[in-house]
Amino acid sequence: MSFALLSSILVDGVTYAMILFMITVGLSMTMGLMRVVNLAHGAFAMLGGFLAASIPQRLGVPVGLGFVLAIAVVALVAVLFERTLLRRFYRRDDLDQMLVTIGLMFVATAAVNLMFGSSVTSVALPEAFGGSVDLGFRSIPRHRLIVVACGLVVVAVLWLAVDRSSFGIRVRAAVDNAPIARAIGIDTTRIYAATFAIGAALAALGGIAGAEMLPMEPTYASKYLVILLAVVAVGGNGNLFGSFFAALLLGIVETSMKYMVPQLASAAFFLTMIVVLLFRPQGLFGRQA
Amino acid sequence: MPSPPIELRFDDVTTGYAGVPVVEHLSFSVREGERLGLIGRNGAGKTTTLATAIGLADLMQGRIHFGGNDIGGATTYARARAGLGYVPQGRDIFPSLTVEENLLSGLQGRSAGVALPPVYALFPRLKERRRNGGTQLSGGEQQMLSVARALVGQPRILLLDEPLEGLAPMVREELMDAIVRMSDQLGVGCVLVEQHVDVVLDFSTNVIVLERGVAAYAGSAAALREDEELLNRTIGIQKC
Amino acid sequence: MSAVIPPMAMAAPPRARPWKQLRAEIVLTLAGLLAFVVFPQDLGLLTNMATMSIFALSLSIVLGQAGIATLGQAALYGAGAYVAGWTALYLTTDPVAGLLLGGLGGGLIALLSGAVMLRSTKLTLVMLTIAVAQLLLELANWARWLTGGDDGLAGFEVAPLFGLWEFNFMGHTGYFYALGALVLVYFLVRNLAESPFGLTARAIRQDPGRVQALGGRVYLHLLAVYTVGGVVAGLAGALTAQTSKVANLFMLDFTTSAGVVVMIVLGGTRRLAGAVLGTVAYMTIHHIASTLNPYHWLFVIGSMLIVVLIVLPEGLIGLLDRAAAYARRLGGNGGAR
Amino acid sequence: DVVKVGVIAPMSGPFSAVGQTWEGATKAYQKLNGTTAGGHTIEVIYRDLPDINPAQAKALAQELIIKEGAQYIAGLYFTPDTLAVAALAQEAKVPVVIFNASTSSLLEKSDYLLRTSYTLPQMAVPVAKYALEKNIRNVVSLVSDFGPGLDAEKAFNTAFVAGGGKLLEAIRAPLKTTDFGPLMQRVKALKPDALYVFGPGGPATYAMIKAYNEAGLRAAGVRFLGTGETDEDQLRAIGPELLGIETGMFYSATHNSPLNHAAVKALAEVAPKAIPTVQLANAFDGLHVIYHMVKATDGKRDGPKALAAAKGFSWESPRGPVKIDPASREFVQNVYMRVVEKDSSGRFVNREFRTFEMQPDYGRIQGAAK
Amino acid sequence: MTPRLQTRNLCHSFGGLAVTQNVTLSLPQGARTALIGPNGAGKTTLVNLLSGAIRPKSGDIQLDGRSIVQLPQYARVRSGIVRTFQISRLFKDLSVADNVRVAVLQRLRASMQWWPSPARSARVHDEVHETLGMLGLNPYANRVVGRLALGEQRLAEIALALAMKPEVLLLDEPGAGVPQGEGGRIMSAIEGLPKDLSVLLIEHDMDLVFRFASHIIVLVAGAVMVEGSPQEVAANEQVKQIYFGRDAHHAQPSH
Ligand SMILES: Nc1ncnc2c1ncn2[C@@H]1O[C@H](COP(=O)(O)OP(=O)(O)OP(=O)(O)O)[C@@H](O)[C@H]1O
Ligand SMILES: Nc1ncnc2c1ncn2[C@@H]1O[C@H](COP(=O)(O)OP(=O)(O)OP(=O)(O)O)[C@@H](O)[C@H]1O
Ligand SMILES: [Mg+2]
Ligand SMILES: [Mg+2]
Repeated sequence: MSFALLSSILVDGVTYAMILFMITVGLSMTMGLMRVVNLAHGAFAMLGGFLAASIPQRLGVPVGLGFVLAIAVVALVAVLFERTLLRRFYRRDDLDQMLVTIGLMFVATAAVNLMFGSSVTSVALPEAFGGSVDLGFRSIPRHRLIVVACGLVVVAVLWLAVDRSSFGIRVRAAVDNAPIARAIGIDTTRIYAATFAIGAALAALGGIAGAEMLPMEPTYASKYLVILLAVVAVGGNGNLFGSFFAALLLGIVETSMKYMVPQLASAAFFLTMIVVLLFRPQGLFGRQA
Repeated sequence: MPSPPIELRFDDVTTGYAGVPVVEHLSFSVREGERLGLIGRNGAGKTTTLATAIGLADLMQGRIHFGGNDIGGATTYARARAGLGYVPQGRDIFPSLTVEENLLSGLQGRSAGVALPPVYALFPRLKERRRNGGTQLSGGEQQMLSVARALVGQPRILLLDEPLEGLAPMVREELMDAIVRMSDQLGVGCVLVEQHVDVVLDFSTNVIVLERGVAAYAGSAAALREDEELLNRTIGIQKC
Repeated sequence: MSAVIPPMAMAAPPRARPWKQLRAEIVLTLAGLLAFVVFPQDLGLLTNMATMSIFALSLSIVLGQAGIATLGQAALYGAGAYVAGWTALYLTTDPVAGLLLGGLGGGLIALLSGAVMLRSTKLTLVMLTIAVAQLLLELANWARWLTGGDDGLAGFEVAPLFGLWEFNFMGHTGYFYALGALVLVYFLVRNLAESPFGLTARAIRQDPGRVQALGGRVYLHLLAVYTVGGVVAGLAGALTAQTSKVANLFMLDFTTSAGVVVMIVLGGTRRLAGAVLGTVAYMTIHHIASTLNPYHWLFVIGSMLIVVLIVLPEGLIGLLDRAAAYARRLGGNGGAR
Repeated sequence: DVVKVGVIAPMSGPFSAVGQTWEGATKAYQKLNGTTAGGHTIEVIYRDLPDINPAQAKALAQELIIKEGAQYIAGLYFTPDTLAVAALAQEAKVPVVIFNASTSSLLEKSDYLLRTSYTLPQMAVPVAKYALEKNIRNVVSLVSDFGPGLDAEKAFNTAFVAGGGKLLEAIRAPLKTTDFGPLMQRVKALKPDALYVFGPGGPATYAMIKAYNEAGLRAAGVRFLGTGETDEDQLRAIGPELLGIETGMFYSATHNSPLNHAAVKALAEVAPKAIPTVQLANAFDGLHVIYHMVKATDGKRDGPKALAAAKGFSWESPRGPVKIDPASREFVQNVYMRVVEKDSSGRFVNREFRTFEMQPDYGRIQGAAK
Repeated sequence: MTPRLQTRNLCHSFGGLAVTQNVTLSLPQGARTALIGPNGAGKTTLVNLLSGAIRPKSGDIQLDGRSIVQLPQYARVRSGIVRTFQISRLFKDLSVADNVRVAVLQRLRASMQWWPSPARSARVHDEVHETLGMLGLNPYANRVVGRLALGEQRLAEIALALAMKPEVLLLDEPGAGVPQGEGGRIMSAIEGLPKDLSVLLIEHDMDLVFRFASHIIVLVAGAVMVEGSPQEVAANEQVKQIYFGRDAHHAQPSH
């Protein structure tokens, strides 16, 4: 294998991985903390993407501000969903949780179809993100580098803000046993809403950042669902670093197969996942149950 | 003490689950520094009574006052923050948290540096195992953790649902001593549910005996101790 | 001392009262015949309802009874379909042979994949089931010469049923064939659920560790349940292939797996009747919604799913139960006064 | 009396735009040509089939024929669905006019199938000829790994190599891929003169074009040769990315003929939301064939007679002159090379600049030649 | 005579924590042995090791002189070693009777049966109700377990074990959470067990321990500290200090 090929695989693999990570990080947070398998995660990403595409045009605001607004709207929608529907499902089994979020996904898909039509919508990036950067042996689109940077920032911030703070403890307590958590003074309502909103906002951010590679269209939510779940499962049930490394592993495997035997790229992706899960059922970084 | 003592009071409370009453027409009151015992057979409604106080069962009739406010409609966490401490029956340790995290979860905004050392002093075992998963502890250790988790929130009235279950005799003594001390020195009020009648009688000033959801006796512990007939009938205890 | 226990009148063990025991099957048959009489022109839809009900039953065993979380049931369904197709193409066009072999095909895939997957639980298991189905799909796509790739496996004939009834475009034979299979499968599956095998499966769903402590071989039991589920799903796939004369990749797709989960949840996961009820409800609503205004179908099914999950956690079957209980109360009161 | 035509179309789901255009096109056709054929009122009924689901396709066709009494079945976006309907059509002797499903060998499955869309070899061979004309010597083909993609790959490469060109590599991408970056890097490393592409449409096409531009293939002068990548719906979604790209196809909304202008205008009036893509021509012509068959059978249910009338039928369509080949029942039509440009009003359009006249289904011909 | 159940130098640890250290003990036929010791001494872990829920790091376990340390849990249960759980583990959505039925079916190796023969189902039914009767649970037979008070669930937990008709019974704090009055029910159920059954009881309630045991083993920090007759153990100063505490006078053999 030539050096150029190897480095190309690495560069493309890593950027692809970072996009996977950006989109899944919100999911791995809600799953790790709230233990809710949110199958509508993709719907939040999709909503973020579509809003980011349309808000700047319709409101005439700068693209960057549009993105912030889009993320905020998604967080708001998430809180509404959490307050009115999801909260009824914390005590129910995984399956019911999956299904109510699938229901949401269907509704979101129908809504997006109605509002934006069924074809691909491109998310216009701020001017500064355009163009390519020359790496010597090849060039790489600048927005991909920005996505990589975003991914790193997100993982750092989340590590500080969630994993290492009492917030994370309270969320996990609330999810483990809500009545008892309340009985020792935890306001589970607020905690849930906040966590879910942050997870959805991260989804929106990931959706926007990844829109170049996973393009926005109404079936987005269901189409990439399996990939999102794969990253989270391989990473270890909501472990942030887990999904970071899982994204790297799966991203690089799939990318290198694309360079070598493209027909088998998806098969390789799923095979990797099966192998990892058979040998480490709790995922790469998961805690043993 | 400048302010009047905080009091938990049940007035003619009927309560249960999903509309089915389990405990009926119960009235009692506990103040800071007082100790109330609650005994009765399996399924008599002891747990339900405590759960009602903290807001985990349906209050169907009657009023509950705490610190001068009617808390019958208040949220559970607000009751906890107002100073009701709860040690649930069966421990209910949060499985995804470590021992220390379980304790931190009960802090209610207090500083860990202040709140943890006293409970670690009370249960040195917990300090040793503080990085372990909460449910990896032995049964008795979990019980210690459950009590400790309530204590870090510095409650004014403590609801203890079978806190001694699974504890070794010596630890039981230590724990009961500690609670008595807390109650005497810090003026914490206690409601104790416990299977061992002797323990309850030694501990409490007043006792309620529940029989199928109704108070069959409410009065001083000393008087109850003498009433063997009642004890036998309601709890099935024969004193030797 | 010892607490004296009053002697209790023990409930007698269930004795065989055939018509009472066969109540569900009789209702199902009558409903099927009634549907035939009332909607003689919708046999295509009715046939699909029957085959999908069988598919839903397979999931009801696996997920509803044993609690094996799966979003990959399509792998077993698709396997049955392809096997039935191959049987017709290369072996015999006899429908019953194709059906049985299809069931075996589904069971075999379940046995093989279950053997590696079933030591996992929860999300890991869900993901493994998805991955196995996806892998099969990739494999089927790759083996175009065998499966027809994404165009599907077609061009096979199905001989008349029992040499008597031809499968024509009017769909009578197809419908009664599917209905018959459904009633039979329901009967078998119901017995399975009520049997010691089923009770143990439900116990495992709640606490596998406890069953192990009672000497149960949880893994083997789950594998057996999953294989049975595979056989039933394979039957459904084979029926679908025979009645539509196509087996294709989409039958292995994630959407197919997710769809059937939605159906049984609508109906109620814990009960077998829920699977049939959910399937019929889902397909009826789809049919009506897409005739009235197809653009809103996803909207309808999505919100319906949410509403059912909230209002009827037991599924539609829960609604029937409540109605029955209400009727009994009314009847009881009336009788007493 | 009424003759019913049952159309099975993706009215919801990811391909709902297709259903919309079909519905609009049939309305437009009836607006321009009246709702009667030979004195019989033609009623078009739609049924939704959002995804690939042969069992449901068959049930819908059954319902249309038996319950609604439809004499003709039409529509059908996906090949597997069409296969299920084909088996039924053969039994029921009902003519089926396929609006889209384009696998080359499909019409062999039943004597009652007609098609007013296209086959991939029909498009790919002219594109190969065009490439040779332009002195392109080395190409890489990149197709999605599914039936039409493989059809396209085979037809293009065979024709291109037969004409003296050199195929550097034939790459097949998994159907669900949306990250084409690595594949484009690989193409770039091969340094071809042109890249022949066929994808499944929608998001994959979008991602493919993006990756083509971003990998610097366009900048490096590697020509893009395609088929449906620049359909009008793609032009609306990602116009700027497509500017200057050349494709070969049988129809574009800007095709300059009075009949086409009328059809596009009628579509805009009856279905303002529908996009005038190739699907407009497909459904429009499909209904035209059906009108013809209704006239030939005098509104009676007579499959064989209807089919006999359709074979060899030729007419002027919005896409230009067309004919149904009497032997194979395939559609014979012009293929146009087009380039994406901005028109005077700033919209992106396909400008036709080269016509390959009356192209047959090369799949059959190439197959027979082997 | 070889003891029924015997361990030799059994060792186990979680991470760095040695929870079982060189435990050598034996349970003769008909044993009524109590295992006591401070919280976290490793009693439950020992039960887990004996029942096969976890594998020891080293050492041997023998049943009737045959090593069973390699046998999986189900095989040990089938050879008669049955345990209960300190924290009830029941099938919460099933009725009390069905909970017990699951156990009976396991014992009869009938759990894989699809078509129950009427004769066999009648037998299962009888056994279920017989077991419920032993603990006075008949009135609750059709109640869903998850809705019982915790004390009632304790009784069901024991019913599950009794339904297995064990030969070696490992009871992990059966009395925990059962009121003093009702503790008698458990005791009488245990006392009603066949005499040749070997029982190992873990309990912190000394009333129960002394009423039940003819032999007591004291486990401290994973190792056996003393063992002997109730009188001997009750009189042991070390045990008093570590375990009984000030209330040692409570800890009196009652017979
Ligand atoms: N969640 C619940 N839903 C319905 N009924 C319940 C629930 N929890 C308890 N019960 C019923 O309420 C009654 C009283 O239960 P409770 O738990 O208060 O008893 P208890 O006195 O605490 O008994 P124990 O000594 O066993 O802990 C019991 O009959 C029980 O079956
Ligand atoms: N899975 C585990 N991982 C880590 N430590 C464990 C695990 N299980 C038990 N321990 C530790 O091993 C020690 C022994 O636990 P065990 O449950 O055997 O105690 P025990 O003697 O039954 O105590 P108790 O009387 O309180 O029930 C405890 O300190 C416990 O924290
Ligand atoms: Mg209680
Ligand atoms: Mg223990």
